[in-house]
This record gives sequence, structure tokens and C-alpha cells, in this order.
Amino acid sequence: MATTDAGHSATADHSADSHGHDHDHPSYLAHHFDTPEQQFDSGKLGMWIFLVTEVLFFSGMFCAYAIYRSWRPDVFEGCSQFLNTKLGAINTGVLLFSSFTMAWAVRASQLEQHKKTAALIASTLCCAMIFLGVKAIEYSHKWTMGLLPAGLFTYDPSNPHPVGGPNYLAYICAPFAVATVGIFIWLVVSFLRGAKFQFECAKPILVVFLCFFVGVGLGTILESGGSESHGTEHAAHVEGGEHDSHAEGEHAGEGEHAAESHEQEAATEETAEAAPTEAIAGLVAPGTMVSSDNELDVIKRLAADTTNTGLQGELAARQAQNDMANGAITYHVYDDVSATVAAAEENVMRKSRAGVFFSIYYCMTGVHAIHILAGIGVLIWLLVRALRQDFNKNYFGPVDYVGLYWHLVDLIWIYLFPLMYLIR
Amino acid sequence: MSAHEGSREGYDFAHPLPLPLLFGVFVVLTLLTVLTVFQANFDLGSYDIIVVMIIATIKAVLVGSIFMHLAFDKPMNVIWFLGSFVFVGLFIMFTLFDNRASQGDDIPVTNDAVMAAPAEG
Amino acid sequence: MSVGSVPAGYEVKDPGYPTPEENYLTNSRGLLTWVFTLDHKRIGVMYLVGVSLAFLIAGLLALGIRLHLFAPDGWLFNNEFFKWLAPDKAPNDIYNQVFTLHGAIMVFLFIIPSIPAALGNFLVPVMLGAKDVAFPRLNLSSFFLWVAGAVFFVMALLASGLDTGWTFYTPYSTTTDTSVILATSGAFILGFSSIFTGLNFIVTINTMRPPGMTWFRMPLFLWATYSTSIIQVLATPVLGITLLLLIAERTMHIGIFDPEYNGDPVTYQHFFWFYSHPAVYIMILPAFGVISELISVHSHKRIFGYRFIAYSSIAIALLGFLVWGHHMFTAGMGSMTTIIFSALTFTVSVPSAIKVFNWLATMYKGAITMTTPMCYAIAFIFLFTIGGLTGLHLGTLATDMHLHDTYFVVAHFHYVMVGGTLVAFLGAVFHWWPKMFGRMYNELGGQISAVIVFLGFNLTFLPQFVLGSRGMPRRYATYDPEFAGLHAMSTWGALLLGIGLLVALVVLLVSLVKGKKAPANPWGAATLEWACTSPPPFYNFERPPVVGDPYEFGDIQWDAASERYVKIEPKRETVPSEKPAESPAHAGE
Amino acid sequence: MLNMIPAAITLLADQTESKLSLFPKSASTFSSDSDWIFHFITIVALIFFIAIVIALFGFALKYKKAKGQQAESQTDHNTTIELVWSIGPSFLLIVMFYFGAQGFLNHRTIPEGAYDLGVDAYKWGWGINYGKFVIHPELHVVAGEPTKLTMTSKDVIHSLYIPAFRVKKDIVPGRFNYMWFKATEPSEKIATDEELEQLAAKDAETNASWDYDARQFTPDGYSFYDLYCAEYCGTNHSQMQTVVVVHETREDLEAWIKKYSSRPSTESPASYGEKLYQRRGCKSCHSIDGTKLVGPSWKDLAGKSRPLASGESVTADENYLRESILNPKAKIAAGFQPVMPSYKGQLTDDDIYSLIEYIKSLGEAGASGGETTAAEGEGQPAEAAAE
Repeated sequence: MATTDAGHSATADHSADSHGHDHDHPSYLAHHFDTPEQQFDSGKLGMWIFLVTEVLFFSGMFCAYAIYRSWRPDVFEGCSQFLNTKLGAINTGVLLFSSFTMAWAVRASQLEQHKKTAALIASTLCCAMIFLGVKAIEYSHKWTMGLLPAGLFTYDPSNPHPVGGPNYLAYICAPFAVATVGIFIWLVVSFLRGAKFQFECAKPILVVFLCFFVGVGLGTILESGGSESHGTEHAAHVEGGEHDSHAEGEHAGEGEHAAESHEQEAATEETAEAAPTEAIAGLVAPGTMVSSDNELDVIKRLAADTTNTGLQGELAARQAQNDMANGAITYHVYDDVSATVAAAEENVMRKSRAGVFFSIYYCMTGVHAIHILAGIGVLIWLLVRALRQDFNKNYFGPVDYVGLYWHLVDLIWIYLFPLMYLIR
Repeated sequence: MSAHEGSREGYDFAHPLPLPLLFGVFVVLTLLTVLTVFQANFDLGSYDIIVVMIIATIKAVLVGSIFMHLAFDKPMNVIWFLGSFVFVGLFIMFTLFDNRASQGDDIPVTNDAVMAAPAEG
Repeated sequence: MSVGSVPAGYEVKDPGYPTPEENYLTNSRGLLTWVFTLDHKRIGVMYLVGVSLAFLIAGLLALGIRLHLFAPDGWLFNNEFFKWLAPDKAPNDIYNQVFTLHGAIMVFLFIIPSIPAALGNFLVPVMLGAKDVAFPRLNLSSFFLWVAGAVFFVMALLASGLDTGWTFYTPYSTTTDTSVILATSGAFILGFSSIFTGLNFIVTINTMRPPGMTWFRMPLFLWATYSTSIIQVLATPVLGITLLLLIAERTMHIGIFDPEYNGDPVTYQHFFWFYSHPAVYIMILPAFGVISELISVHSHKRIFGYRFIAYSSIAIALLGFLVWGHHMFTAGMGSMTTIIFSALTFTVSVPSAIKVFNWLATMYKGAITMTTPMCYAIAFIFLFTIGGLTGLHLGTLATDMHLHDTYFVVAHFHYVMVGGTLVAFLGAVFHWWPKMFGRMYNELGGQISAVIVFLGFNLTFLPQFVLGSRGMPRRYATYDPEFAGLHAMSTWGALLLGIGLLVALVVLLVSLVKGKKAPANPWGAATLEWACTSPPPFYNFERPPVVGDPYEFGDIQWDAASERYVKIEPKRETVPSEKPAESPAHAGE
Repeated sequence: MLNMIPAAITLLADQTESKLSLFPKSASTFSSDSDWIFHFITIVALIFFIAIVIALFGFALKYKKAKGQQAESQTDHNTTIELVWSIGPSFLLIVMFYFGAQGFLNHRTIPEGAYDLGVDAYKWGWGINYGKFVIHPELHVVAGEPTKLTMTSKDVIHSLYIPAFRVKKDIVPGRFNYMWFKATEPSEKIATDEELEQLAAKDAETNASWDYDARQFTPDGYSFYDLYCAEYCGTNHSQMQTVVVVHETREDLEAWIKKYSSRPSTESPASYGEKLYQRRGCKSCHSIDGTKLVGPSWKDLAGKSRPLASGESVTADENYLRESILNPKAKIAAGFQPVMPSYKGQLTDDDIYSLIEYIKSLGEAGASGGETTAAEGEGQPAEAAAE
């Protein structure tokens, strides 16, 4: 959108422009506008309306979230435990800071502080990259564990960290690494050729891309630290916040293996301890629900809690089985879905249950990440223009519009974070 | 460009926000984030979602009104942006209402909660 | 006072500038100047060509549908030719693909962009008195997105077709082996095209109005366009995310819409209709705008109840968001939701009724000239009234239980979409044709086309109401013999309708070659687009236009001598006419 | 005052029998409700429509003027009259809404003790479940007694639509969908048994399926009402039709059900076994072409040695098959879950015998023949009904 207001109005015919108007039109003012203010207002309203479409675009996923959470609160609560709150919180902070630098950049461009504008845009970009780096850790970790959308869901609590799978983190990092190397080459070449402006552009962009790896590093540290604390203290959530922070310090250097043990632990744990653990175990442990009477009693007891719709479903399926055996009308509901008994026991793993949470998680955070990527693209364009000192107090529209977009991306994350990570 | 500066109509419309205000907002936002993470450790039951959403909304209002300078913007922009949330609300409310309502209604949703009310043979 | 004379004390107002030699069609030449043009008028013309082609294709598909339904066991697609064309497809499959593509192409490629994008692009800035839309490049990109969307649809057609119905209902769309992903990607892209067009018009109308053009001096077509744009930017994104989730569902089985993975198909329907019901108003609201202009101009009378019509457009746009559930009355929504949606559905009929009454009141005591656009406008009111009133049967819950998903629904929405939007589109094309291309068409030919279209349309779709109430379900490739008579009648009607549309096309195309040169204001209209020459110059207005009342016909006079409408003004001794006080001095003179 | 409307309109709805009628025969308690509301709306709409059209064409003729003349008036608004025509018709809308919603709530309020039937919709046919594992494509109900349908779909969305009853409900996979109605007009028996036998014999000769549309009565000789699928569901959507037969008494219906719950003496056990396989849901878990479904395939099953979950193995002879039907959990085939319900008391000895004969026939060379017939039966419910 912002591109439409760029200074050069490439009209098909400039001759018409040449009579009468020229003295009135600075180079940054498109031919069909009368004043810079009109141009700015048009662009701004256009941007706001674009943000409106973005809000409604995301609303579809928030709606899906609301529906499925209201249907299966237990699944959402259980699955939310797999998300690392600390990584989410750090990312929230990073995004908030980037929003702040962006807002500052708008101010700087309005005040015609060109250097400051460029620096602030670059730091916004760095934050965006750190965000993506942390996200890369989060995603690759879950992909390795098989915590994927319903159709691909392969998580197996008895073997949460299957070895020998593809190294997803490498796949995610590869394009960024290639880009970083490319920019480095560009930097060197432009330096050698003495292309000063290009060199000036390449410098901050290289820093920006390196920040992605800072994010990856940060994510790795927090991931291991977070899981460690989670694993050892998983029932004591009350102390979580404080504990996490110093566990991070203590165990920062430790490898990921500590984390791995925890999942097994949780899965094999007796279900009586803490509610969240119960939910996970009930949800995913395959052996626990098969037909022994003891288990049935446990399920009955748990299902008495009305929020446990999943277990109620389990029970209902068993009921259906009994009824069928007693000669009632059988309903041939899609076999994999529910009513037939086959589904009840074969699919205790329930990719169709936990999978939906992760589907929504990936859809929401994924589309959000795509917006971040798009934002990075636009911000780099903005950075180059800022270095070129294109903006002045009558023409700072692009900075403002991109800023609005960036704040909206932040705004969406502000809601995503508690809805996804903080379910209790 | 500077030749066109001055008090001409249609120029000089920039409205830079004071830096302390921006920084203050950032600090408040960070504190609210810490707060929301912290409160997640307490089991507030069904109020949990309300508390979380209230904090998120305060943050959103801060970002919207200051960072996005909606508080100083033209009314049309404000109407459009806030209007969008009205429609999001309509969308989610109706859809959610239907999905919740149909559970208690004559169509039990059987995705998981199988209510295989069997008829008599 | 005799016809065609200037009343005493008045004089012809000189337009104030010489007729420019170049217009937007001739100011630059070559294909590339069109492809990369940023001129809203050229983009509008390209859209016009594009949507007409889409309409041609979808119209032929419609004829295919009707010809197949000529006999109870199917007729056209049982032909050997189709066995040769698609050896692995049963006649039923061909029929299913044809009705799906008919619907999808008509909706996404024709009706939604027809009036807003094609005519809107041409007219909005000119009517407003602006030089261009606010974002010319976005405008061009939205046209190319339209082209890209069309290409995706063609690819879907060539790959393995599409047989989901234009609604892409899950789980059918997640399990069928036709090219759902290509088609939904196409619709997704077209959604963006639609959003960008809407966004552009909103900003244009908000910020590009010249001095004097207040909100309530805007022609009603602009109000209608503004309302349409509101829907486009608010509803279309939801379609985008729905289709995106559908694609994800098909590729990754995310389990949101697909019951096989514990998703819920009714949720999909909610998502889909949250867009697609307002989309119905994207289709019909611009038609309302067009008819308001046509009725007023060709009755040479001030539009009756300007504010009511303007507000009712906005009201329809907003209320249109509250009624999507009426597409799902039998789908298994909760009782309470169903009843609420039914009640809201009735409210939306009120603003539509207001418009019809106001148009009639505008004709009352007017000076009606029965030109081709007026013929189409009258046909519109007739057909749209039927379409609107039969909506009451469908909004009423008890009767909808019987009528839902029958031919009654088919007839109802064709009365609104074809009898409404298409007829208004044709009327609009005939009305603004002289402005767009600077040529007058054969008036008699145009009127004949209007009559044939009107008769053919009624013959096609009136029987379908009866078919529906007798219980004929829609989307049936074959049907019970008791419905044969009415189906045959409908098919004959479709052929007649096709002939009518062909006549209209021939009349218009012939005019490009043989037509008389059009004057600036052939109809005696008062809106701004008629103040510039036909066709308009590249910059629309050589100088900022003087904004007047868009429906003030009192100072527009037929000048028999020069055979054109002229604007008159009270004689003034002192003020020289070539320098109106409102306009700044013009260097070019 | 509102209550008088139905009576007034019903007079109009009475001519539903005529060929020119707008509606199919009115055959349920919903029909009359729906029809008078329809007629009421139509009358209101017509009054408005005629007024609008008279004004439209009247003005167009009366105020037609030559080019260049001025309009007689330039009145641009009259708030009073505009408010009147904005608000006035709204009252009629409220009436329509009220009766529509009332009728709808009747559709949704299923009476206690309604006669319960299961409906299984699939691409592209219907299986009506009469309990005791009698599943038949035709819907048979009793006149004057509320009938409740509990509907499920295996694959995509279908919609059960009986025009004569004015009822329609989508069948959404993953959900149970309910519908009820009370039929009022019983079907007539319009063909004698001899005629039916002749027709059946003729069909058997030509290998044709029963043509409901041409004959206008069912293979049992009843007149019927059409039942359509109203939600688009793919290739043979338009063939996804069946019929509704309304019996006069519950006894008639039960007799009809009984007729379909035992083997006619003229039929071979194997072919009857195949029908049971189709009708009683065996096919949802057991394939006959070797595909592994929920349960083991029946192809090449009889007489072979079978590994069991317990590690032993057993020869799948008649005794084993019989035991597996009556007490499925006794011996579990390796690789399968013990999920099959017992059919004890649900199948007569003859049924079991027929099924076993059918399973045996699948083990022989004729297995492929069985497959073809099965596929046909699936695609064309009408044919299955004809048998």
C-alpha cells in the first residue's frame, strides 16, 4: 500500500502534468493530489482500512480458536502445556520493544532526524529478526516431537523425541543463512567498489540478518532452561514465574536432554497429581485407556467433571459399544470420528483432538509470522529510503504507514500470547 | 522542498509525539506483560480468560491510542478501525453462540462428546 | 415555452474551455500503454472487457446447464460429443462441473467486479470531480490480481475441473479429487482484488472530493459504491482466511472444517457465509446506485428522497452482516440462532423496499424519455421487486424448511442477481457507453435487446419458482418426469435470454464502428461526468469542476438547433461567461 | 386477530390436489402450516407487487415526454410519506416472522415417545434403520404417529427432504441430526401381489432395477412420496432419492419390517446373506475385497487358518464363524481390536446360516462376482429395494 505514495509518480503521460501544476508539486507529491496533507491523509486512511482488513482476516482464526476452545477446554489446556511460556513472553517483550522503536522512528522522521530514523528502523528490524529466531526454535522443537496439525500429528508420549527425523531447525535457518551470506558478500563488494550508499545500506541489513541467529541462540538457551524447570517442578506451577527466571540462569548451559526426560516423566506419571498433568496424560498416553475396568473407573470419575468433554466422549463411545452389543440401532458415523467403538480405542492418541489445537496454533502464529516476514520486507525498503533521506516533515507517510502495520502485528501478538501460551 | 515550507495550507501537518510518552507506554506495556505471565500461575478458574483478556485489551488500547496515535487521529480513521472490531465481535459472537447453543439444543455436537442416544430396536 | 428553446432571461453556459483534441483513449497508443496505465478510466475499460469475457464464458455454461436439463434424464451432456471430450466423466459429473463453474465464475469473476470495478473505476473519480483514484497503482494491481484470479480459475478448469459448487462446502471440498486448491487460490486472489478496489474507492471518496463536493452532494451511485466498498473491505478478508484454512485443510488436514479430523462443517458454513452473504450486497448495492442515476436522469426529475436512498445503502451494507445465517436454516444451527437470524433477515428487506418506493416516486410526474437505459431500469424494478418479495418466503422459517435448496431459491437469487445486477449492469453500460467510448448506439436496437432480455429472463426463471415450491431440489443433473414441462419452458427462456444479450452486445459493438459521435451530455444529466467531453480527457477535468447539485435538471435544456443538451444560466451582463468566478484563471486559455 | 389468518388462508391452500397447484400433495402436519404461511406471504407480496407494477408502467406511460420537456414537478422529498412506506410494511414482516418462527419451533420440538428410526445417508443412497438390524432404503412410517429420524452421514453433507411433508434437514457428518414429522395421509396399496410378482419376475429377467418413477408404486405395491437429497453431494446427487411409504397402522409397518427381516423361501442363502451384509452394517467393518477395515476382510476367509490375538490359530470353519457372530470377543483375530458387538438375538439361525454361506461364497472363484453385485447395490439403492 505504502508504495502507492512513493515520490515518483510514474504516470503514463507526464506532459499533462507539465502545464500549470508543476510549480505546486514537490517531487514527493503524486500528480493527482493537491497538497501533501491530502496525500498523507489518503495514504493514512488507506492504511487504516488495510489494517481493518487485517483485523478481519485474523478474526477468522480467533473465531475458530473460540469455537474449539469452548468445545474442548481440556484439550486446549493440556496442549497449551507444550508451549513454552518463557519463549512466548520473551517474544512479546521483543515485539513491544520493536513497536516502541517504530513509534520513535515515526517521530524522528517527522522531525527530519534522518540518521536516527534509519537507526530506529534498523533496530525495529533487529527485533523482528530476533522474534523469528525464537519462533524458529519453538517450531522446530515441536516439529521434531511430532506436535503437528491434526493430519500430520505424530506425537507419541512414550517416545516424545524420536531420533533420526529431519533437522527442522537447519531447514528453517538455511534461507536466513543464505541471505546473510549474500548480504555479507554484497557488503564486501560494495565496499571494494566504493559504492558508498550501497555499503551504507548493507551494513545495517547485515546486522539485521545476524539478529536472526541471536534469536535462535536466545531461543535455544531459554528452551532448554524452561523445559528443565518445567520438568522438575511441573506440579508446582505457582512458583513458576520466579523459578523459571533463575532456573534459566542455572541451567542455561545444559543440553536439551534434560528437557526430553521430562516429557516421558509426565506421560508415565500417575494421573492423580496435578490437574494439567492429568489432562496431558489422559489425553495422550495410549496405553492408559484401553479396556481394563480400573481405567474405566478412572475415566468415569474424571468425566464427572463437566469440562472434561474429551473423557465424556470416551465414555459415551463405550456406552455406544455396550448399546450396540445389546442390539440398539447402530449409527455408522464416520469410523474415525467418534461414535463407532473402533474410534474409541484405536485412536486414543487422538490426533484429531490435540491436533486441532496445534492446527490453530500453527495457523495463527504461522500467519502472524508471515506478517512479520512481510513487515521485514517493507521495513528494509523503508530503511533504504531512510538512508537516502527521502523523508521530511511533509512527507513521512511511508514511515507512518509501515509503523501502523507493525503496531498491528504487535497488537495481534498481544492477544495471541495469552490465548495460546497462558491457558490454565 | 524547503522552498515550500511555511504556513501554506496542506503543509506542516506532522504531529510528533513526545519521546517520554512513547517510552512510558513501552514501560507500562512491559509491566503488563510481566503481570499477565505472573497471573497465569494462579488458577482463577473461569475468570482466568477474562483477566487475561482485560490485560491484553489494556495493552492493545495503549498501543492503539499512543503508538498508532489513534488518540490524536482523524475521526474517520478511528471509526474505521474501531468499527472493524464491532464486526469481528459480531462474527465471533454469532458463530460461537450458535456452536454453543446447538450443543444444548436438539443437535448434540458429536465431534468428541458422542451422545449416541440409541433408539429402541 | 416551446421545446428546445432557451427561456427568456437565460443563456447557454459556455463550458469554459475548448474541447480537448485528445481523450483518454487516444492520448497514448500501443498495447503497453494500456497494460501499464494508471488511468482509472482505462483500467475501468479493461475491467469491462474482462468481466464481459467472464460473463460470456459463464453465460455459455449456464446455457449448457439449461440444455442438459431439457429432458428428465439429461440431454446435452449425454451427447456423444461429451463422451469424446471427457471420456472418463459421466454426464452427471460434467453437469456438476458446469454448474459449479457457472456459479463460481459468475460470482467471483463477473458479478462482484462488474459494476463496482468496471463501471466504478471509470465513474467514481469522474463523478466525484477528482483527477484519479487515490491509489492509481493499487488500482492497476487490483486489475492484474483479477486477471491472475481468472487464470487460476482457467487452470482449475483445465486441470481437473471443479465440482464442489461455488460454496466449496466441506467436507465435500476436502474429499473431492477435482482442483479445489487451484480454484480456491483463484478466489483468494480475487478477494484481494476486490479488497483493493474497495479500499481505493473509500479513500478516494473520503479524501479526493473537490471543494464543494459535500457528502450530500454526491451522486447516489457514489453512495452505493461507498457502501459496497465498506462490505468489500470488511467481509472479503474473512473469505480469504476461510479459503486459506480450506486449503490448509486439504493439504495438512488441520481438522477445523473436516469432520474426519473432528472439524465441523457447520463452522465452515458460518465462515463462508459471513463473507458470502454480504457479498450478495456487494453484487446488488452498486446496481441500486446505477438505477438511482438512471431513473432520475431519464425521468429528468430530481431523485425523490435522496437521503433515504443514501442512508438505506449504508443500512443495507451494515445489516447485511447480520443475516448470513439464513443460508443455514436447515443446516443444524441452534434454534435460537436460527430465529434471531430470521428476524434480522426481515429487517434487511426494509431498506430495499424504501429504494423501490423512492424510484417510483421519482418517476411520478417526471418527464420520462424511454431510452434504452430507462427500459433496462424499468425492467430492473420489475424483476428486482419479484426477487425481493420472494425473499420473504425464504426468510420465513416455516416455509424455508420446504423451499431451502430447491429451485425456488435458484429462481429467487437469479431474480436478484440477473434480473437485478445484470440488468442494471446492462442499463449502466448503455447509459455510460457514450461517455466511455464517445459513440451513440442504435437506440431501437438497444430497446429491442431490453425487451428480449426481459421476456427471456422471466420465461427462464418464473417457472423455477413453481418447480421449487413443488419440491424440485437444486443442483440436480436429472429429475423426476413430473417436472419436465416447467424445465423445458425454462430452457426455452434461457435461449431467448441468450438472444437478447447477444443483441445487446451486437448493438454496442456496432456502435463503436458506425455510431454517431456522442455529445458531452446526451441524456441531459446533471452529474459531473457529463460535464467533461465524451470520451473524457486524460485528466478528466481541465480545471477543477464546478460542483453543483447532481440532480438539478432545471438548468439543463435541450437545444434543438445543435441537438444536444446545454447548461443554461441566468443572463449576466457583467461577468464574462468564459471566466466563471468559481474557477481559477487558466493558463492554457 | 393474528389467529384468524391461518383459517382464512387455509381455504386457498385447499386446492393442493390440482395439477396446477404450487405444491406437492400435503401429507404431514407441517404441510398445512407451511402452506398457509406461504400463501399468506404470496398474497401480501402480490398486493405490493401489483401496486408497484401498476405504478411503474403507469408512470412510464403517463409521464412519457418528448426529449427536451421539463418534468412537471421537482419534489425531492416528503419525509412523512417516506416514513410511512418505510415503517408501514414492517408490521407485515413481523407477522410473517412470527408465524414462520412458530412453525419452525414445531419442527424443532420433537414430541416425546415419537417412533424412532435411524437414517444413514451416504454417497449416494439412504439406509433407514428400523432397529433389529433391519436396514432398508425405503422410509416406512405410520400415519398419525410422530416419527423421529436420527440421521448420520458417513461422508459428506446430505439433506433429507420430503416435499410432501415440507420437511428438510441437513445431515452433517460428525453430528447427529434430528428431524420429526407426523404423516397424515397413508399410502395406498395400488398394486396386487400378483402384479408385483409379475413385475419382479420381469425385472429379474431383464436385470432391471425397480423403476419407481414409471410405476408410481413401490415393490410392495404402495403409493409413495418422494424423498430427495437436497444438499449437493457429488456425482449421483440427483439419483440420491428414495421413497416414503406411510402405513395406516403400526401393525402394517411391523409386518413390513418383519417381511424384510427373514429370508424368502425362494432365495438362496448366499444371496440373502449378501443382502444382510449390505443391510445390517457388516460392510462398514468387513470388506469383501481384501481391504483391511475395522474388522478382517471376508474375502478368502472361510476354511482358512486364522492367527488369533492370543497367539493361537484357528480354522475359520462354520463353527468359528458362528461363534464370531454371536460372541465376537471369544476369539479375536490377530491385528484387530475386540470391538464387534454381539449379534446374539439379532439374527435368526437362518440369517447366520445365510451369512456363513455368503462368506463361503467369497472364498471361492465367485468372489469377484460378489464384489460387483455389492458395488452395484451400493450405488443404486433403488435396486437393493427392488430385490
